[in-house]
Amino acid sequence: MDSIGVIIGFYALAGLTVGAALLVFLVRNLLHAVLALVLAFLGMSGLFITLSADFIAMAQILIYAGAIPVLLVFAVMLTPHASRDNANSLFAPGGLLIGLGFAALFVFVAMATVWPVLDVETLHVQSFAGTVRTIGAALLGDYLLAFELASVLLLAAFVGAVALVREDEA
Amino acid sequence: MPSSAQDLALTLPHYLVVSGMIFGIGIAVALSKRNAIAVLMGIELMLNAVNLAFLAFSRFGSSFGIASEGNPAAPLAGHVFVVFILTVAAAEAAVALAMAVLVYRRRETVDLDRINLMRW
Amino acid sequence: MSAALDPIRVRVRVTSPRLAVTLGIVLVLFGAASIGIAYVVVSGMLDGHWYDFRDLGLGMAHLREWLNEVNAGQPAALSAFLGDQWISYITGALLGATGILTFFGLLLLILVWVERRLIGRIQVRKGPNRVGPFGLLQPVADALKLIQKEVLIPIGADRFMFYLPPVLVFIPGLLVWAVVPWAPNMNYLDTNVGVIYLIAISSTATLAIFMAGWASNNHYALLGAMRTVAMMISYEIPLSLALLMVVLMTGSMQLSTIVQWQVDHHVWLGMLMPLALFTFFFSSTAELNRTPNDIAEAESEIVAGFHTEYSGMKFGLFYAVELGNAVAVGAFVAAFFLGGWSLFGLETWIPPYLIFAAKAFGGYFVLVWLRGTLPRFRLDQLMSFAWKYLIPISLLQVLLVAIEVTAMRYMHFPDFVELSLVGAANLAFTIFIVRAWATFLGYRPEREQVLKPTMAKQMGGLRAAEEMRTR
Amino acid sequence: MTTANEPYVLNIGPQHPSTHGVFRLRVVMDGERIQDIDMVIGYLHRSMEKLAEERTYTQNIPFTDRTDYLAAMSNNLGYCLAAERLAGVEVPERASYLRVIFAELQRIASHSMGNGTFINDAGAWSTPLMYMFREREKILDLFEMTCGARLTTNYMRIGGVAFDPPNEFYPAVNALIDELPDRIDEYTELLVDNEILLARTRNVGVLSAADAINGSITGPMLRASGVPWDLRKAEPYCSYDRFDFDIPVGHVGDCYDRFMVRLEEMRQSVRIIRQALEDLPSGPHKTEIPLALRPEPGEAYARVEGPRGELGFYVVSDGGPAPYRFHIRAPSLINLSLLRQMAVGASLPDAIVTLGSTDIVVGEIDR
Repeated sequence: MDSIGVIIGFYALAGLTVGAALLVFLVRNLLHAVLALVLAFLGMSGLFITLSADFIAMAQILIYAGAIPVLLVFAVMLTPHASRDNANSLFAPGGLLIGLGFAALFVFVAMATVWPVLDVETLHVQSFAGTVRTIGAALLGDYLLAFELASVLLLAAFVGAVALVREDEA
Repeated sequence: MPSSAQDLALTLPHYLVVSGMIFGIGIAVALSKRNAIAVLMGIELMLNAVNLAFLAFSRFGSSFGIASEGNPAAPLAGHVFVVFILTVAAAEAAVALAMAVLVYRRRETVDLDRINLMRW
Repeated sequence: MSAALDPIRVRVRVTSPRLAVTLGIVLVLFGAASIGIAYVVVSGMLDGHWYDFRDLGLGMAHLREWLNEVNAGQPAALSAFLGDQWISYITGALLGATGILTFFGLLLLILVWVERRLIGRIQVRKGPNRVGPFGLLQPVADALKLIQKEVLIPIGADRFMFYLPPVLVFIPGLLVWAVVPWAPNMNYLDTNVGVIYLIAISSTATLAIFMAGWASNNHYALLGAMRTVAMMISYEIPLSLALLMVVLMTGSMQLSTIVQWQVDHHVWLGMLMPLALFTFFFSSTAELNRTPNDIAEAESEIVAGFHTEYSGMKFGLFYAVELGNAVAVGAFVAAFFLGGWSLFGLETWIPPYLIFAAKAFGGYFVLVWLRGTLPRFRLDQLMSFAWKYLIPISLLQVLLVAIEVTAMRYMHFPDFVELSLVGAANLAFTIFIVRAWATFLGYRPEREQVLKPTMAKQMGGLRAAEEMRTR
Repeated sequence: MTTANEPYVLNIGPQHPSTHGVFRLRVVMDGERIQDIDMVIGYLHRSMEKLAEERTYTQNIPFTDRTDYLAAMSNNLGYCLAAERLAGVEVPERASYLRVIFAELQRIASHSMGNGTFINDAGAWSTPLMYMFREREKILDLFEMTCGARLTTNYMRIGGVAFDPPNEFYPAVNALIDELPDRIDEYTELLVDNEILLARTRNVGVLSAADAINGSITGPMLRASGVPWDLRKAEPYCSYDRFDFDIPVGHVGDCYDRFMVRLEEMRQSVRIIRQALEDLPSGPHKTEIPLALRPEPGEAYARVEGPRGELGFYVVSDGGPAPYRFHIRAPSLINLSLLRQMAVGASLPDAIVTLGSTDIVVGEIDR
């Protein structure tokens, strides 16, 4: 059972997230769009907290509000003034339609399907108090291979990014 | 008019609807923006929507099983997936932005309509 | 030329008898009050009561109990919607938030004065001493002045983005105080992801600073913002690694547990892991833009860095956040590495939050001291220090700590022996790795003799210069 | 990272914390690297050299205070030497010694200021500056008790000095020169072995001996580049040939050497002052000269080793009461001229430190 605070929080955060995501689409200035994106990410991490995913929420803030926007802004800074707008391409109407279609589809599926959910009592009993320890154990237990692969992927991305933007030694 | 907080309680569809809407917006951004960086932002939004769906399933879904003595992480499988998505997203952002910078340096534009040569 | 002209030797002499009498009375009263308080504490009259000032959390607990009773008496229709404990939730949250806000506000007011006085003392001058007694009202005067000033907006600045950063910077500066463990029962937000919360929240300030620099439409501001971002991103890694060592050792990301671990083991983590302490502190100076890492607002190079164009209270907010964050760093150093609110058993007599505050301000004092003493690094030196030295060395140290923790799980020596071994191993490792790494990367201070000027007796020109050089 | 953009021009000054006055640098940057530097001077131009042509020889002395306002005594001395050479005025022995004492005190004060602001430019938040101000303050007190002014002293006269120092001057100056070596040791301890300072200043802004000579660099900058050249020894004026002192000479010619040479010169100045005070002869402190001095037509050039380098005064007389032509060879201006060579290719902080190490005074550059 949720307390009223969580319910209010959910609706506020959902509104904030969706609104900010819409702003990403609508705003004309690319840097403003980045800001709206950060706002959407922060709202999203709030939604994660309402799902008792405290660790993921913090990781979300760390990566999506701390690291990626800075990368984005840097990339924006390195491009000239002229291309710093958030203009739509020729595919805009089509893209919008496809986006709307997907959203409608997902919403319909979400509403219409009978999901195999836990009953209320189990939800209440199932404690999500300390996810960190469990996630850590799972990462180094059942998901060890994926974990190692992810670390290799990160290393590859790191090296790749450095190699890509390196100046050619003349 | 609901009679108690019970009737207002959040359920899986609540989260899935939000997730679906954000995914749709992400697709729209990714498909219709001209700037490569904006496209990347759309992709990040989509990834986030997926994260939300994963976590919601992890919280409400019964398919994962419930936490037991032998397998305390069972309902947290969604969390683990999100951790990997976050990792991939970070890696992807780094490489994609490096590529955007590289493209700009070679072609003096990050306008995707004009990057159509398939070669530098 | 006399002593009166010499600014150093001027001392305030208490000559007025009235002042002496007043001082005497104050001293006597202070002594009497201290003896009274000590008696009340020792006699155990306070134990367990809500007015036990050694544990403000106890008062909160009593308050919460009482509020729960109030809750129980409310109409059923209301509690069906709002839950059983909404009154105590809301009251607790509001009280805590008010406490933090008040503390932060007062802290900033005092810090402006403290910092200027301390720097003044370090710089053999007096510091502000005109406004109010001992210049204590100087921050108020400063604030009034700042509020009155015109807020300038540069031509071509992005107005929206220009207005936002001072506020955005303030939010993380305030939020980090939520997880500070003041005393055993005094944590506003005792989340079990406290450490990662801290890292996550402090990383969001980067974007705000970047916005400030970019929106100002000023070359200095942009340079400062670029420097800040480069530095903050680089130094977040060693900072996180240092905290990772703490988490590995204590097995928890909850700040209260980390402090409790140090209390239980009668040790400060800073003693066990000096390298982590150094890394955390040094990285924090970089994150804070304080000397010796204040390159982001290096006033001799780029005027004021990212907040060059901010005037009035907007500048005031940046300045205040900087000061507040400096104390926050002191507080986190105290919590992670200096035993938090514990002082080897003395915390039963002295209120723990006072011990904690003393440690936090001790850390802050070190920051001020550094600021008054050291020159500034260059950007490339700082970056290479982070990437070539701090990060690899910290990684190795993390590995060592992990091995130690695993070993401790399988050994069953007494705590004291185990921790002494760990501390000795870490210290030895630190000394060894720092020397080895420095040698490996080509830094040999003992070989690079610093040449003092030679004394020439004879005049000469270029030929003489060449002769002297070859000699 | 190069992007094909317009050059990133940073306009340092005329109002900037580390330009030491109103002086402007137009810096073309590539990231943190400096690609080009354009020095813009003239913001403090007061046309002293032209003004001096309208005033008598004695009236010109206060002008010289205001060129290099951190070393008024040295400027007074240089000008008076030139005017004396032009008019053929003899200077009493005591006046010569007093001039040496005050010029060296001024050198200590000026080097304190120069080194303090230099460390300030390197980022130490005013602390060394304040420490060095402490000693400078005492020297300025000595000036005040002797001639009533602290900064613009107007103390030297054509034919001697304006006043004999009062009796309380001697114990004060003796106490000061006893104290100063300890103070200089203190700075050495505080700063010289500081790793950060070493990292910031060593091999930064290097000027080779040949470049320094070709660029007419003089003073501590020249000596820091390794050339043992000091006018006090090379062409002794006043009574410098009677004192025993050494010339500190640097090894590399970087900012650190300049700093160290200045610090050592302060020690040597203390030595000179001590010797001069010991042998201070009695007698008149001034030769009386006519109020409106009218030298024979001709020209004279006198140069002294000022705190910043060779400070030359060129005076031409046409027989009238005012100089026909008056020119100052300002060491700040000439030392500054190689800043571009030293700073291009370096990073911005290095350029600022290099500028600080040249120890310029804008009042002297612009005159």
